[in-house]
Amino acid sequence: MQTFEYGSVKIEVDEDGFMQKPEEWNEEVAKALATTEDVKEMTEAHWKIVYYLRDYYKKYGIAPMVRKVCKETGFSLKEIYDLYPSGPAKGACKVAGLAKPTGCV
Amino acid sequence: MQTFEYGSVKIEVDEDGFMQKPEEWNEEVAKALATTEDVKEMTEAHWKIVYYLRDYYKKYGIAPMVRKVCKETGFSLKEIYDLYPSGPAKGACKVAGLAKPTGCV
Amino acid sequence: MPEKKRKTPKLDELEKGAWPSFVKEIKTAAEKNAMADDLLGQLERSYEEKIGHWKHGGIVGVLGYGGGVIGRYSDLPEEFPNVSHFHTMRINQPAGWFYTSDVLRKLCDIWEKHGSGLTNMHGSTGDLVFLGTKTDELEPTFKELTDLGFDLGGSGSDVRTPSCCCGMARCEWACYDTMALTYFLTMHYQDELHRPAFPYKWKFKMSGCPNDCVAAIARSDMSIIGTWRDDIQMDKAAVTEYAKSGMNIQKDVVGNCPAKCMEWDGKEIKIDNKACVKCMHCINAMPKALSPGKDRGACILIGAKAPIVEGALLSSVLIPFIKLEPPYTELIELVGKIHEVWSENGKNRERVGEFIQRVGMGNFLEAIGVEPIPEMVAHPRENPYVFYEEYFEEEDNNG
Amino acid sequence: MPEKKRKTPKLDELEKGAWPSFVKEIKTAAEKNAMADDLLGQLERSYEEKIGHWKHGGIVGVLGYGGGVIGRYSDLPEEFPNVSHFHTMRINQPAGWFYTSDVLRKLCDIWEKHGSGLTNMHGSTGDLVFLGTKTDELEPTFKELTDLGFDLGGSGSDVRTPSCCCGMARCEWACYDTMALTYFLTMHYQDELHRPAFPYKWKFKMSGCPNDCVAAIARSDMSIIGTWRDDIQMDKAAVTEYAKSGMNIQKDVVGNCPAKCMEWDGKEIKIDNKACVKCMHCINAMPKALSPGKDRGACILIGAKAPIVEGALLSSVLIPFIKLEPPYTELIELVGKIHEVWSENGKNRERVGEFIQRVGMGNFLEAIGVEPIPEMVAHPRENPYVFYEEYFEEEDNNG
Amino acid sequence: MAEVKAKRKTDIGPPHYEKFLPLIIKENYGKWKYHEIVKPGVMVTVSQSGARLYTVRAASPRLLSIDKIRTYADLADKYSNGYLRFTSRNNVEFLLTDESKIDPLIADLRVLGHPVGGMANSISSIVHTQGWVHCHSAATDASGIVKSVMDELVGYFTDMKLPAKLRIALACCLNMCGAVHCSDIAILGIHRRPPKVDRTKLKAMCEIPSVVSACPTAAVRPATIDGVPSVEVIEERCMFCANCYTVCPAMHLNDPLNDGVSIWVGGKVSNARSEPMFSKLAIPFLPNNPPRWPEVVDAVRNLVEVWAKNARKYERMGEWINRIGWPRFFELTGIPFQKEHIDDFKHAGLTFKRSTHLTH
Amino acid sequence: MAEVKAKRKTDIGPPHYEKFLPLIIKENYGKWKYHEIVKPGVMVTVSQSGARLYTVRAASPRLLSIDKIRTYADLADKYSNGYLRFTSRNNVEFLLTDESKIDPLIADLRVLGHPVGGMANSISSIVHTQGWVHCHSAATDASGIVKSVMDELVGYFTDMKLPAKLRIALACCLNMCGAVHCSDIAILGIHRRPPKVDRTKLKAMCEIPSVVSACPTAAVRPATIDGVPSVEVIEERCMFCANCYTVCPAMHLNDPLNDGVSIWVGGKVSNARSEPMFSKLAIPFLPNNPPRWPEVVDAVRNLVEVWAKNARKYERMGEWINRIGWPRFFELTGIPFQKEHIDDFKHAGLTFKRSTHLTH
Ligand code: SRM
Ligand code: SRM
Ligand code: SRM
Ligand code: SRM
Ligand code: SF4
Ligand code: SF4
Ligand code: SF4
Ligand code: SF4
Ligand code: SF4
Ligand code: SF4
Ligand code: SF4
Ligand code: SF4
Repeated sequence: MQTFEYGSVKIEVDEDGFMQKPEEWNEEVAKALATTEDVKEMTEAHWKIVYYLRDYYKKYGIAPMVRKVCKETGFSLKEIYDLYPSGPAKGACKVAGLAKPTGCV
Repeated sequence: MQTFEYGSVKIEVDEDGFMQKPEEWNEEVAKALATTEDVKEMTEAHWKIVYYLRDYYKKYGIAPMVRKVCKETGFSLKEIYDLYPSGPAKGACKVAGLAKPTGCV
Repeated sequence: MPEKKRKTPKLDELEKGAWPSFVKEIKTAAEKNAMADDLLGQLERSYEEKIGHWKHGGIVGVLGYGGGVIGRYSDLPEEFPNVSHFHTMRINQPAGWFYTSDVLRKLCDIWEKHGSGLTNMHGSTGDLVFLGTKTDELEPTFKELTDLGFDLGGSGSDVRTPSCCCGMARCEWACYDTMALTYFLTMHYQDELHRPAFPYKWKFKMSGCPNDCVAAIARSDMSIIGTWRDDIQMDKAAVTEYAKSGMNIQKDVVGNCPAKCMEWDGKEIKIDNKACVKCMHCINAMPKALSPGKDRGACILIGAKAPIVEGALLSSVLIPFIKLEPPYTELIELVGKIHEVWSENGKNRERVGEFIQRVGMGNFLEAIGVEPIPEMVAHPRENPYVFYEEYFEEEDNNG
Repeated sequence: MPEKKRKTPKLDELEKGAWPSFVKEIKTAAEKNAMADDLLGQLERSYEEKIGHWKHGGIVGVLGYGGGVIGRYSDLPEEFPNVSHFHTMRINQPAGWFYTSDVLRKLCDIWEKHGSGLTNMHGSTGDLVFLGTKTDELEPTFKELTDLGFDLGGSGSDVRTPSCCCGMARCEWACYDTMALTYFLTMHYQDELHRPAFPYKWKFKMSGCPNDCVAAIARSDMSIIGTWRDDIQMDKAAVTEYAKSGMNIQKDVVGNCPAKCMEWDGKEIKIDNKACVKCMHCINAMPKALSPGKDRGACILIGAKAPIVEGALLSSVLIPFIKLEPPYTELIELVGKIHEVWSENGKNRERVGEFIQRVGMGNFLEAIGVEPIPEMVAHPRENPYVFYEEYFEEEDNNG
Repeated sequence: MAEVKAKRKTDIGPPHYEKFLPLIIKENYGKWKYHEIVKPGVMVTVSQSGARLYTVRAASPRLLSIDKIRTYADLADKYSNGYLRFTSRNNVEFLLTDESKIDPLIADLRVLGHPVGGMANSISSIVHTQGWVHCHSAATDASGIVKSVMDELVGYFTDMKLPAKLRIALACCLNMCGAVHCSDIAILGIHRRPPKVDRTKLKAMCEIPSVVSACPTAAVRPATIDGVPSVEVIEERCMFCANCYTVCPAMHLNDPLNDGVSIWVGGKVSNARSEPMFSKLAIPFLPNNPPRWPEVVDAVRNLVEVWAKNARKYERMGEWINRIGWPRFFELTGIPFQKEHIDDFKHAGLTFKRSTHLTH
Repeated sequence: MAEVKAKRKTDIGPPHYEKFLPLIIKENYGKWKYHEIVKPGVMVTVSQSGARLYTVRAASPRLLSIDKIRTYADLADKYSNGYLRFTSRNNVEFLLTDESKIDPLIADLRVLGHPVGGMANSISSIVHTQGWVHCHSAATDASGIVKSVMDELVGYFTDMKLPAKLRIALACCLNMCGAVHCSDIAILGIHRRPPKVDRTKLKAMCEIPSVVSACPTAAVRPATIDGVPSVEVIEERCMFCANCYTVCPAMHLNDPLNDGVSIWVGGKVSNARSEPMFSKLAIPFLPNNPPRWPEVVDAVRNLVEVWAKNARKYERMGEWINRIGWPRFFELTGIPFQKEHIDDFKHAGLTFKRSTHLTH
């Protein structure tokens, strides 16, 4: 287990930098994590995705499929990669404080 | 729809003599129906089977399999046929006021 | 007796043509029998309306039996009162469907008195079917039948009437005595046949050789099919005869051998009997020259059924080879174990073939105490999903 | 760099023997590379303990891509710190796995600098696998790779790196240009390859003829296998040569034809080409005498996959024959429709082959706009359970 | 009642078959050596002892009046010492010892309208079921179609010129009484409309849990309708198997507008050459068109003719199709291939063409 | 970062293959006429133009150090103008135009310890996967078994005396990376112990609904343990597929006491003669016995030898078994048949022997 510190934020993360205690998530944490994913600023668009992911996860207990994220947020896949250069799974889910997506690699 | 009358009992039955309104069942009805199935007297043994069938039916909404009837009542198949000469399905179920067994013929 | 003839313009069409007409049969019966006449009327109606007019099910029978009669009621009883009841009685046929003129006439007399005068010779399971009578007639008919030495067959969740090919009575290929076994099983399981107590029906069918002339493998829960273990018997002179008569032995006999275990050099047939799969083809093609070996017996297969509801099944090999001679102890013990396991664990309306698939053949074999052998499978599993039942614990270090 | 050599008694055993030793490879790399050395250590540990020492998963990558890197962390990072990170990079191989010494050396140089110095030539999907590096090295390696003209391959729920047999580059039987198509598809689907957005992975594999030298039918969601429509080409003189050289044409060639459509009269081979199923056997056996016809193209099959989780599947025929030439419009449109229907309706982690089984091939075909034809089935249905979608209502009397 | 009961005989089983065997069979039981088909419908079975048993096989409609049975008995008395039998395909067989009586018997049978044949490479009688004559489940009639088809094919019964045996079977509903699922040609009655639930009667007539669990596709769900416990049917899920109806009379499947006939091909039972095979769907639907079902008759005749013309000697329908492939089968028979042909039940995936073995 | 990003090239795909083709291939691309196997591992492909391309195929362990790759490059420079390729089974091939260089190349390869062969009726390299070298799922190692087995079978690689090609593949877990499910002989790592749930970490690491739905047998159920949402495993239902582990790191399957190897036979991929076939279970379990897995090596050698001795020319393993039947296969190989061989998964019923085609 590693500790990630940024500004006032101090959280436990795994090797990939995913939060270990999702209940500690807040917007500050999100901003802090965003710095590790090549996101310079958390714009409205960034938050939209983050909150979509969090809502979905709360409701279903799983992360949505990528196609669903695009459909529901209105962003194309390209736009999502522009917002989160390491992609929806590694980038956006991490910032949103979700469990690390496993499944298919 | 036919009507079956015996003593004070007057109930609706189908062609095979099965009750059409099972909610009207009572011991009098049972005794009346028993006369049609070559049962001369409703002994304790007869009632045991009737009540086992009714309880099972109430609980599961279906009639029990024959093997189960034997096991749970302690009567052998032969004994059941002695008690109800037309057998568990036609004889006992009818007297017990169950829906007509369909299934496999 | 009907006063004047019914009008049955549709059915009349089926009196034409070279094939024997069932309509003629019904009409013949209808001349003397009101049930048959009302059947004609109701059937004509079905032909007009393109729909049957029988109500669902019906549960009638004779005393002390749970099966043997199929209850049937018309849904147009006012119009066709004589078929308002129209139950069939399944009469257990003599093994192999052999009769004398004498006994047939006596059966006819009974049915003339008590029923529609119509029959099926025979039903698909093998019974002699008395087609249509009233509830009140069941007991009297039954009495006369038993007096004549006949009994009812199966229906419902019981042992169904066993049936078999003519076997040794008339066929040179019978590898065991199908009729004797059929008679034996029918008598042995009288109780199970008349008093349904299984999860569902159980059918036995006996064929004397792999030609399977009663379609046992397709429609019986236990299919007993004759076969042999040693070399095919060959009459070389007869082979030569066939060759001379113009038979293309290479193409038509050897070329069709599924085991590719035959050779023909223009003079002699050579068979690698170890590889032969006892398919019967070469024997069928040259009955005078070839015949099954001398070490004869049967293969026991299990689980055939029609498609309802998980899809049709063919029986599959349970015992590749067994000698079948009275008192058939081994067979009866095997069947007993199967009935026990299936009755105890089968679901309602679950045929044994479906049961085996649900619990797994391996578990089923374990339960009935039969060793698994490769003869039972077309091929071993293709998927890697083995249910291992035990594992080593960490403590258990000598694993 | 390790000071003194590790003790790896178990692995040392695998340096013995005539087959080239992967342990030697790791040791060679370990001489100069600490990652390789710790790999050796951890592997020896696995050999002692009979268990792997890698943690589950890991999600790392390069910017802008969702796939191409498999994250991997040791579960013994204290003991083997140099493999605490040990990610593999999947480098998209050149179609057909052709290289020059020059480009190989440049690839080695990159990996010497940034990784373990160990590779797989190649991974089972076809990628050139760079085996093991740290998170920090991913971007720099990627930059150098792209500078050399290489790119990452697929991983995750994306188009996986397409691969193919050498086809026209070196094989006389190639019925279409496998390498050209592979290159085309790889370039066409760059976005889908690098940014996973499907329900699950999608693999393309291209074989030039039914010999299927990349096992396309067994392990690709879309298997494109060359075949032909016209007559097998025959060089009669060469046939005679083969016969003279002692080949048993009757037994070994004709006798193995699955369509039973060949005849050999001792002089000439006759083929009933209408019946030939293009299995390749006769051509394989007599490459100088026989070859595929001139009207060449490919058969497109769909849906192969490994067993997880509903059991393995082989691909099945979707388009029996298609001409495959640039710009491959028809193919691309077809794939587009399939991707759309599958992406829209597939469940998470549902391969297209499983998807088709779940929704029914008939419905799938309707959705992608392809007519059902008998070539798509081994045989029509055996069960009577047809889902008719419409029925007539009583009012609708002209039914 | 008690009186009757005292006298009742039960569980006596059928009479022993030996009572009905002619002497020649008793003497040669299990000792037969070979047989020969003498001519259509006539076979001689020769014993090791040299004894010769002649079998004459005649068509029977299976549905027989007692009058006809008495006629059979008379014929048996006249020609075969009173001995006769029926076959597993419901033909009647007379067991003769006197060769000279064969032709007179055949002549009598001809007059009676019962063709002699059905042996060797012929079409034997159609195994069939009850249909509208007796069954509540029937999606079509049985006897009427059988009669119509056999009127058309009778020439193949009285002759032996086919490549192999051809077995036709008919079942009037998916229960498939009889082995239609393994026939060279199977004629199968089918429903195509989901059950109409008789709500008012359901509760009294049926066990709701049984109805629900009877449905293989979970199309039947418990539902309370107007306060009464009942069931509802999700129509898209229904594949018309009628299993719900079997356990519950209130689930009506029979429907004149939508019921009809499907045709199946290529099954077999014997182990000769190839292993037993299921029949496969050839024609998904033909209308019920009584009294003579011309569409069904045409379809069956076409199948028989195309097979007869193209199959090799000894090739049963299914063996022939396996050699030429299904695409060619559909081409030769002119039957259009449709979505319905493609399996979508449990093992569907295994029926897809998983190779490139194709003719083009 | 921004700077780096500006310069980043992405989505360029692999280099075009033409860059790596020798001139002779460019000139004769698509114009090859026939090929001939000259000797083990050496093939000549002849063009319509008469041009002759020589391929020399050498074994490779697939797991290659950059040093070895550089050595390959050197050899290519020396013998094949710098051109080489790898095959779909991970062998390395040198593409020569000068026939006289074949033998010197072979000599150099021999010194290097890379046998030449793998063509025609031989055993080629074993397709395999990561094992303990890189994968988290591995129930066994890959490279170690491959090395041990090929040390034993190398003679079949350098020779061409087998009845047909024999393809061996190995996968270290049921995910079956590589086409092991369609191999003549497949070596497959298997788990035999249900997952041990890491309760404390599960919630943080996994999506509970995904874990539950991942299990094909519904052995995984949501459960709250000590107040924490988690899952439990019904052990009797588990068939060790590890799909739950794939989606959730907290479901540990790897287990030194119970993991091991199973052996499968008779699969094939090509359409030559017979259609492609899946491999079938031959040996349910052999222990993990590193470093040389003697039990596995013996089992594979036995299979190869029995097949080599009994199969007819052109008969792949599966084709041979289909001819002789599985009972005979088990008899000849001496492998005991057990309960585990009998399928009990979805299509189990279809794998039972549904005929009397048996040898006795
Ligand atoms: C009379 C007969 C058809 C005939 O005309 O020959 C027949 C008639 C019926 N069969 Fe049957 N079956 C008859 C032989 C068969 C056979 C063939 C056989 O036994 O060799 C089969 C296929 C083999 C098998 O058992 O699977 C057969 C498979 C069914 C099924 C489907 C069973 C299954 O497991 O798939 C049902 C439905 C059921 O049991 O609920 C069924 C149900 C019925 C019922 C009782 C209708 C029902 O839904 O309850 C039919 C009564 C018709 C009537 O009113 O007379 N019948 N039934 C056959 C019995 C005559 C006799 O005793 O000789
Ligand atoms: C590296 C490679 C094995 C190798 O050593 O060659 C590989 C390695 C993994 N495969 Fe694979 N697969 C590799 C080719 C395959 C193939 C063969 C192919 O692509 O031709 C298959 C069978 C074909 C197929 O796709 O079905 C294959 C079927 C799987 C599966 C089962 C998928 C299924 O639908 O049944 C999984 C499990 C999953 O996806 O969750 C899987 C999952 C994995 C994972 C990612 C482990 C996991 O559970 O997440 C492995 C990572 C190992 C590691 O640490 O490096 N791998 N995997 C292959 C990719 C190298 C490359 O890019 O060239
Ligand atoms: C009489 C009967 C048995 C009985 O006890 O009733 C019988 C009797 C004979 N069968 Fe049969 N088979 C009889 C039903 C069957 C059946 C069952 C069925 O049709 O439902 C089959 C399985 C059919 C199938 O595979 O679908 C059957 C498959 C055979 C075969 C294998 C044919 C094949 O090539 O597949 C033979 C061998 C032959 O004909 O060469 C055979 C051969 C024979 C022989 C030659 C046996 C003999 O030596 O006596 C008998 C006369 C044959 C003939 O009719 O050409 N019998 N035979 C049945 C007559 C039915 C009828 O009236 O037509
Ligand atoms: C180089 C390679 C393709 C490539 O682009 O990499 C290749 C090349 C050739 N294959 Fe292959 N096959 C190659 C993998 C395969 C595979 C895939 C596999 O093994 O994973 C198959 C399918 C195997 C299977 O069915 O399981 C394959 C099935 C064949 C066959 C059919 C063999 C059979 O009878 O089933 C032939 C025809 C023949 O050998 O007669 C064939 C024939 C050939 C020929 C003769 C084609 C030609 O004219 O050039 C090539 C040389 C054959 C040889 O090695 O004996 N090739 N060939 C692959 C070499 C792999 C290796 O290093 O050993
Ligand atoms: S099954 Fe065999 S023994 Fe019985 S009648 Fe048919 S051919 Fe003769
Ligand atoms: S019985 Fe069948 S398998 Fe045996 S030799 Fe004759 S044709 Fe071949
Ligand atoms: S698949 Fe066909 S075209 Fe491709 S290399 Fe193999 S034999 Fe040649
Ligand atoms: S390619 Fe195959 S099917 Fe066609 S003729 Fe040659 S061997 Fe026969
Ligand atoms: S097939 Fe169906 S309709 Fe016909 S008799 Fe059997 S159950 Fe009745
Ligand atoms: S007919 Fe069959 S599928 Fe339709 S509702 Fe009834 S049981 Fe279900
Ligand atoms: S087969 Fe299993 S253990 Fe081996 S590399 Fe693939 S996923 Fe990993
Ligand atoms: S290993 Fe497979 S069967 Fe066992 S619990 Fe996990 S998912 Fe279920």
